[in-house]
Amino acid sequence: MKKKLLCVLLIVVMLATTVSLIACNKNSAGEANFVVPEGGYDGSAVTLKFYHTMGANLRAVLDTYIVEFNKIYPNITIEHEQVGSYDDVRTQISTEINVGAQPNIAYCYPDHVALYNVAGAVVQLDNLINSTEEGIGLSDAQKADFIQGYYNEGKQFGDEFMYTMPLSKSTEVLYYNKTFFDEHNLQLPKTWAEMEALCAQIKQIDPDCIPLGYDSEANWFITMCEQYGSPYTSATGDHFLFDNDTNKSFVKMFREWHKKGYVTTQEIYGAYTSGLFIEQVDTNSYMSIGSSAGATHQRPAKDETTGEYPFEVGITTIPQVNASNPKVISQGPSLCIFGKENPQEVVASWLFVKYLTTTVAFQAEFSMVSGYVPVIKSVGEHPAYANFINNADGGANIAALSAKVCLQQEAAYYTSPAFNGSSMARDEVGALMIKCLTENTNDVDALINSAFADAVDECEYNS
Amino acid sequence: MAENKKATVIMHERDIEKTSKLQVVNNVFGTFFRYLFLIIVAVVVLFPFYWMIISSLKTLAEYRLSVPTFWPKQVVWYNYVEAFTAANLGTLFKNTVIVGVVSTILSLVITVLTAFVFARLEFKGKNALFAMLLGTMMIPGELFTITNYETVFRLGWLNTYTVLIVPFLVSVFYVYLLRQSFMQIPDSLYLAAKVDGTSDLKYLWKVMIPLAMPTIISITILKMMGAWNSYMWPNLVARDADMQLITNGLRNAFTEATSGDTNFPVQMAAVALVSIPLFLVFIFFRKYIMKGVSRSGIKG
Amino acid sequence: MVDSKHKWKAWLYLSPALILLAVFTLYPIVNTIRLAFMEDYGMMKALSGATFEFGFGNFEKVVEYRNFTTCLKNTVLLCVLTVPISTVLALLIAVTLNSIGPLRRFLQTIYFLPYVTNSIAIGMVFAAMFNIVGNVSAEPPLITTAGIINNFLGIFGVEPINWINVGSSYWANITVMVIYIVWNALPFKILILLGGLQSINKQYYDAAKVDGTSRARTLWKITVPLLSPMIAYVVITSFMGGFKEYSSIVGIFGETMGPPGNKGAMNTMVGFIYQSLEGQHQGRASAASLILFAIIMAVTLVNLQVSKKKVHY
Amino acid sequence: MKVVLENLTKVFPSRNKKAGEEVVAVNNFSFEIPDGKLIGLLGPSGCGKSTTLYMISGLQKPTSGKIYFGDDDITALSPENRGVGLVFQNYALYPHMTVKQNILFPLQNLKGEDKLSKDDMLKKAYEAAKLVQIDELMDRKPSELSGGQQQRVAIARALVKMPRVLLLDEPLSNLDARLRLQTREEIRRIQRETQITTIFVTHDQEEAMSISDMIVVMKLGVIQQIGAPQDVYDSPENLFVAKFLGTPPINVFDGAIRDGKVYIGEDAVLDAPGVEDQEVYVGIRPEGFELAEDGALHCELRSVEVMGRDVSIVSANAQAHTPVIRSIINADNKVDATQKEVRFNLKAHKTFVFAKERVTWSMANEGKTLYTFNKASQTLNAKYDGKSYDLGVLLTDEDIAKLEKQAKQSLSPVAKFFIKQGKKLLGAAQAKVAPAVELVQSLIPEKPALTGEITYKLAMGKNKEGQTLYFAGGVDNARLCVTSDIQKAVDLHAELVTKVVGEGKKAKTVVEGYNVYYLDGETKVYPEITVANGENHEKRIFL
Repeated sequence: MKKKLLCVLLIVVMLATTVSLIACNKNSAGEANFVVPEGGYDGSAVTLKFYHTMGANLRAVLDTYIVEFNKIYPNITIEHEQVGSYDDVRTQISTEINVGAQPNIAYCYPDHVALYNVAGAVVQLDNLINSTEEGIGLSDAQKADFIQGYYNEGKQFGDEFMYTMPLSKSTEVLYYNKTFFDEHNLQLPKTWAEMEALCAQIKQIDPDCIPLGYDSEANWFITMCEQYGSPYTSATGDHFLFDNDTNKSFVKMFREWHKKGYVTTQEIYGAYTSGLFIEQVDTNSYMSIGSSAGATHQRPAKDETTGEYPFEVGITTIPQVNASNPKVISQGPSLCIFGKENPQEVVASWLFVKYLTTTVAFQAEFSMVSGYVPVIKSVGEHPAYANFINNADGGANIAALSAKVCLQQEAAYYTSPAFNGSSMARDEVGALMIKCLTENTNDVDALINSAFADAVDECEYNS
Repeated sequence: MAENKKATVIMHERDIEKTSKLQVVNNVFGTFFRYLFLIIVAVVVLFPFYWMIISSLKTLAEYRLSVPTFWPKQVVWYNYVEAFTAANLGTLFKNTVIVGVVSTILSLVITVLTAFVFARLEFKGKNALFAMLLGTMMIPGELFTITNYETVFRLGWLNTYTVLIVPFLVSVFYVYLLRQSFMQIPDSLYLAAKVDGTSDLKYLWKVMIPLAMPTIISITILKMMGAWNSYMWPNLVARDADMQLITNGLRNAFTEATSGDTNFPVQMAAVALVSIPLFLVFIFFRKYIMKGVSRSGIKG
Repeated sequence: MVDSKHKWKAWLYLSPALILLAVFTLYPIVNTIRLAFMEDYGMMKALSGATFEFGFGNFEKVVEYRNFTTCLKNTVLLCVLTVPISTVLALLIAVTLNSIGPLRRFLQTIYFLPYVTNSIAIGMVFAAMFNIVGNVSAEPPLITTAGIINNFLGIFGVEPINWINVGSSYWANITVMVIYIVWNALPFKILILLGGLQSINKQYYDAAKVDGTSRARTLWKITVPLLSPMIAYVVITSFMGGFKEYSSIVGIFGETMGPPGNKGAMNTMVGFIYQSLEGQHQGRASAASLILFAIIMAVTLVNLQVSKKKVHY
Repeated sequence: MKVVLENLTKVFPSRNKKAGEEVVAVNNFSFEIPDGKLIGLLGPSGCGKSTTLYMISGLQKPTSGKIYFGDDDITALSPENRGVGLVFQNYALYPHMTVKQNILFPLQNLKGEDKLSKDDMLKKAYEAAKLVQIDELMDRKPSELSGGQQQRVAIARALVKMPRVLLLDEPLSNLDARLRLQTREEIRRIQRETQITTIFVTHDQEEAMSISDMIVVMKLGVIQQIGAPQDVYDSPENLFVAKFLGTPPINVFDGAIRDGKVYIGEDAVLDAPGVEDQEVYVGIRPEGFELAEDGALHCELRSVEVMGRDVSIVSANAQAHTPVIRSIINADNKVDATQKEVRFNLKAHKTFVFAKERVTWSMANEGKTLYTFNKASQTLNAKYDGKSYDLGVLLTDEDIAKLEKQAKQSLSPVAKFFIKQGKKLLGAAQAKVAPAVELVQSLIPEKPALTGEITYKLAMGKNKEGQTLYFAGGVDNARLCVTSDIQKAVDLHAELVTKVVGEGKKAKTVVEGYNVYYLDGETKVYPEITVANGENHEKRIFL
């Protein structure tokens, strides 16, 4: 009898475990509309978790400045961790949000924040920025010091609230083979029209070349939308607006370029376009549009015997539709803060974010190591950074040169709207671009029309 | 056949010399083509491994060239140094060994008990239950991850050894393997033990386990290898630096300082480092693994 | 089978396994079923307090997907192609390996290498081997390098084939996937089949030899039937695995699940499930995985039925 | 088809690679099997009988020697070209095929000019099935058959293509006693009907004797005796054969020949006129005893077992090798079971005398004996250049110590080391006999197949002339050195140890040429050293 009871008991325990697990499926994320507690940070001991993607050399910089930060706030412990790539950060956090185990601070891209915000997990920063509590808010001078395009990225979520702070940024720049350009007396293209003429010219000099390589198809499409002023996406209402005639026409134009052999992209080429640019083989490109942060990849390897670079790299801004109203994409990580039950954790997180984004020395050093550009203007006056920029050249100091070019176009930065599904739109227009440029057809318009329609369909289904 | 006549031989006489020669030719060709086939397969199999090794010896710049090189222009070892120094090897090894050993032992105990029940004991619904267990192998496991994450979080297990050990202790596959092995032990042994008044557990310990040893050893090795190689789950639930396992610690996407892209040469170096012990284990225990697989006989 | 009077004991011994399975396998399954019937369920949405209606909406959504048939077709096609090819190849390799003397252990160890080689590395090398670098879609096309496979085929006068690049054909893509999946599946199958071969009594082969059985006939009439339980096991489990094909496609084509410009052309059911999870459509993903489960279940039942007839025990 | 085996030898490499030993399974085997006869290969397990069978089938290749079918040398042919049928011990029936498919299988393999039509195949298959009386079971699977039926199917499968030679490996061992009797008659009948030369292997002497036209008794790869079963039983050539045949087994006594009479203990049991005096073994078949009040052989009566026609008397004798001796006499003889003593006369044709003094081993080169070891006298004798040297002498611990002292003063460090090792060996063995003898004994293991490791020994001894001799060598028989020059012995030992043991190489590498170091330190290479071994020297002495 006892044994039977035991048996029954076991089954009951098992069932109970299962049922209880199903039952308690409720959980609350942090409050979005954060209210700064009275008195701001009370000095209590808190431990903050910070997810990022920094490599070892950047982590070293970060560690140095955490020490500095702790001199001001000794009770705030920062535990930071490299969580693989940007995608890994997003996957990890979106899983953790489900149970409220998300970190305090994280590297983010706008679409990540849009995703986290579906659960309302990201803290609105407006109350913190505007707080009058001691040491909390940003002063007007501090606000003004931010490069406006970068700062405004934090407000691209369709509700005019501020969700992220920029940490370090990059954009796309045009790398060109300066040696070749000088040799053939070629002019740098300011507009896409000039670019077309230039490509034709280069093709005549070197018929086996592909004059221009564009690293990212998606960036290309989005930037063109921005330059033409035609709709791409919207954070509110109907999200996917890119199926329009302007966009179709530039896609059609680039298709012709591609068919003529003027241009290729990373996916179309089947390898890094930077590789095509720097390699000294039968096929070459003489221009390459890519991230300003990847400048070292756009520099050819030194000749083993002479120890010199085979050619000099020049860097300039990307071509524009309208040279007087330039638009270049803004990329690079921002920081967001997650809601927590203890408001002191949120305030402390903010203090750390504020420290990283507004400290000149940190911004300068971080930028020099990473190849990204700082987000505050005053870094330019930092002696080390000024020195760094002054020594820019197309060889050993190419990172500085690229930074210098970025800094020159502060006003041109744009960001596209972020919402849950914005990364999907990005993927789709990238694929669309490749398809429309390459697919063989007799009826180009029909191809383009259906590709656009399919892309919108796919976006809408998946969002 | 009363007349005792000699039966007629069906096979015709062979021309002995010709046949012998033909035999030799056949043998030589047969051997040649067999080796040729096996060596071609071996080359195909080895190629990605080779690729992994040479990639780990390339500079990042060379790796990114559009025309891939089949031998590094410049052999560099710093990728290994970086993979090595980026991780806290001592802790990683300690954690991996603890998790590997404990989970293997517990898993063995559970697997043995479960397989024993399914192989020897009789109760209502046994077959249905076993079929159900096998059925779980059919479900795409990807969906379990989030639910299981929730579960272990609620149990407060995040960043503990428990979370690395407990959730995957039961492997239906191993239960299945071992059950097959147990089933091949004759029933008469069990009956004899029962007559002698031997308890089930004693019988299990004294008779079945020794007889099924090859399978148990191969399960042990496979489980250990699994612990060494597991990535997805530990990566999700044990992120604390002092809780990470070797694969996570070494593989955790080595990113380039600038673009944030994965630095593949370093990652390849890390992957190679992680693979070496596994490979050694296979070389040393190949005999047991083979034995276990063949003995278990995987029959319906 | 031996009857045990102490049935409670059976349950006692089973309890650790059952409790763990209940919590970490059964419960997730139950949860999956629950979510599959909550229309348009998304986990993030649920966190923000949204409620969901009960119904078949998720299933409808799955079936309505414009690429649903593509996913289904790819899944089935890859499975139907790779399982027989890899099994036959593994069998041939195992039999050949079993028939040689010197180098046997060495080769066997080599064949196991893919088992410990990381899948990232393998996918990357396959992509690199088939990759054409160049502007293949420009007029005239411009090829920087046609990749090792095309270069090898070039020796025999074959024009470079566009395997996985922009504008590559569906069947070229399928071919690459089949080669990759088969390659990936070989080590385990060779291991299992070799194990099986070694447990076959050598006397059967001696008997066949005395009777002058040719190699092919020995393989087909003796080895295959005697190995049939192993083969059935391998086939059934690889069908189960084959329907869950996903990571191998990511390995070759990346998250776009297709060649550049043809996103999703190689997408599979599990690919669709991942895509839905990424888009925070956990309900839809659950529905899709139930559909997939039903398919696998049906195929497995058919497999079992066939093997009952064909397999000699 | 006549089958001739000529100097057939099969050597297996040792399983233990490190030991590198080789196992001689069949040693220099020659005999002729007449056409159409049923031959039994008989011997204890491990005697090489199955190996012989497999060599005839072609599944195993002989190391040396030739096999003829008729006048054709078929040694190089592979099995399928020999036209043999083989029945395996476990039958090896294909479990997935029906009986019919199993029997058809060999026919379906025939190619070219041998190829049969489908109808012919079926006809042949049914003929074969009928022959073994299983034509009713054609559609069953082997698992649905009894052991005896499976055996018949296996025979049918082997017979179906009418082989030139039929081979059966332990055909009855998997059957129960009743079936065994029945099946062996069946085999006899089938062989008679088909007239196919049939060779079968068994370890059961009764089985072999009951149905064979001729039996071949084997031991350790060497033929002991060949002949018709009754002849072999009635006239065994050595003690092994005598002991191996017959149930109940032969009774063996220690005995002696003195003054033309055979003695067991003090009992003169038989006349042996003209035979040299010597220690002998006396073997008496159970039926060789005659109860007699005044019988010559005195035994202590233990019990009397009545078995109907016969009476079995169990008694004991101090000289017997077994605790009891068993004699079977006609039941007409009344035995008083209460008596303490029983006396027998012996039947001369049932009593065999075997030489006792035996050479346990000898080592010869080109027919000339080099060394002989006599187990009975525990002496080792070396012969060269027509001279004989007795080598085995007791060596005391004192002697060894003295030798060592001498050695230490004059030897190189290497030699000292090995002397020390040699002492250790001696100490461990607690040798009473001279180490030389012990050494040589260890060189020739009785069952070379079973010793897993090679031991290389270095030892010292003294011959009768008082000359000190040194021994070095290994059990692989590759090298043996008996020399008065200690440096030679030490060098060889060192060479063996470092080359073979030290570097883990196979012993094979040092087998090139058989170096024998002579007593005077001179080295000669003998290409062919044969080692004769074992009890087959316990030859019968014909009275």
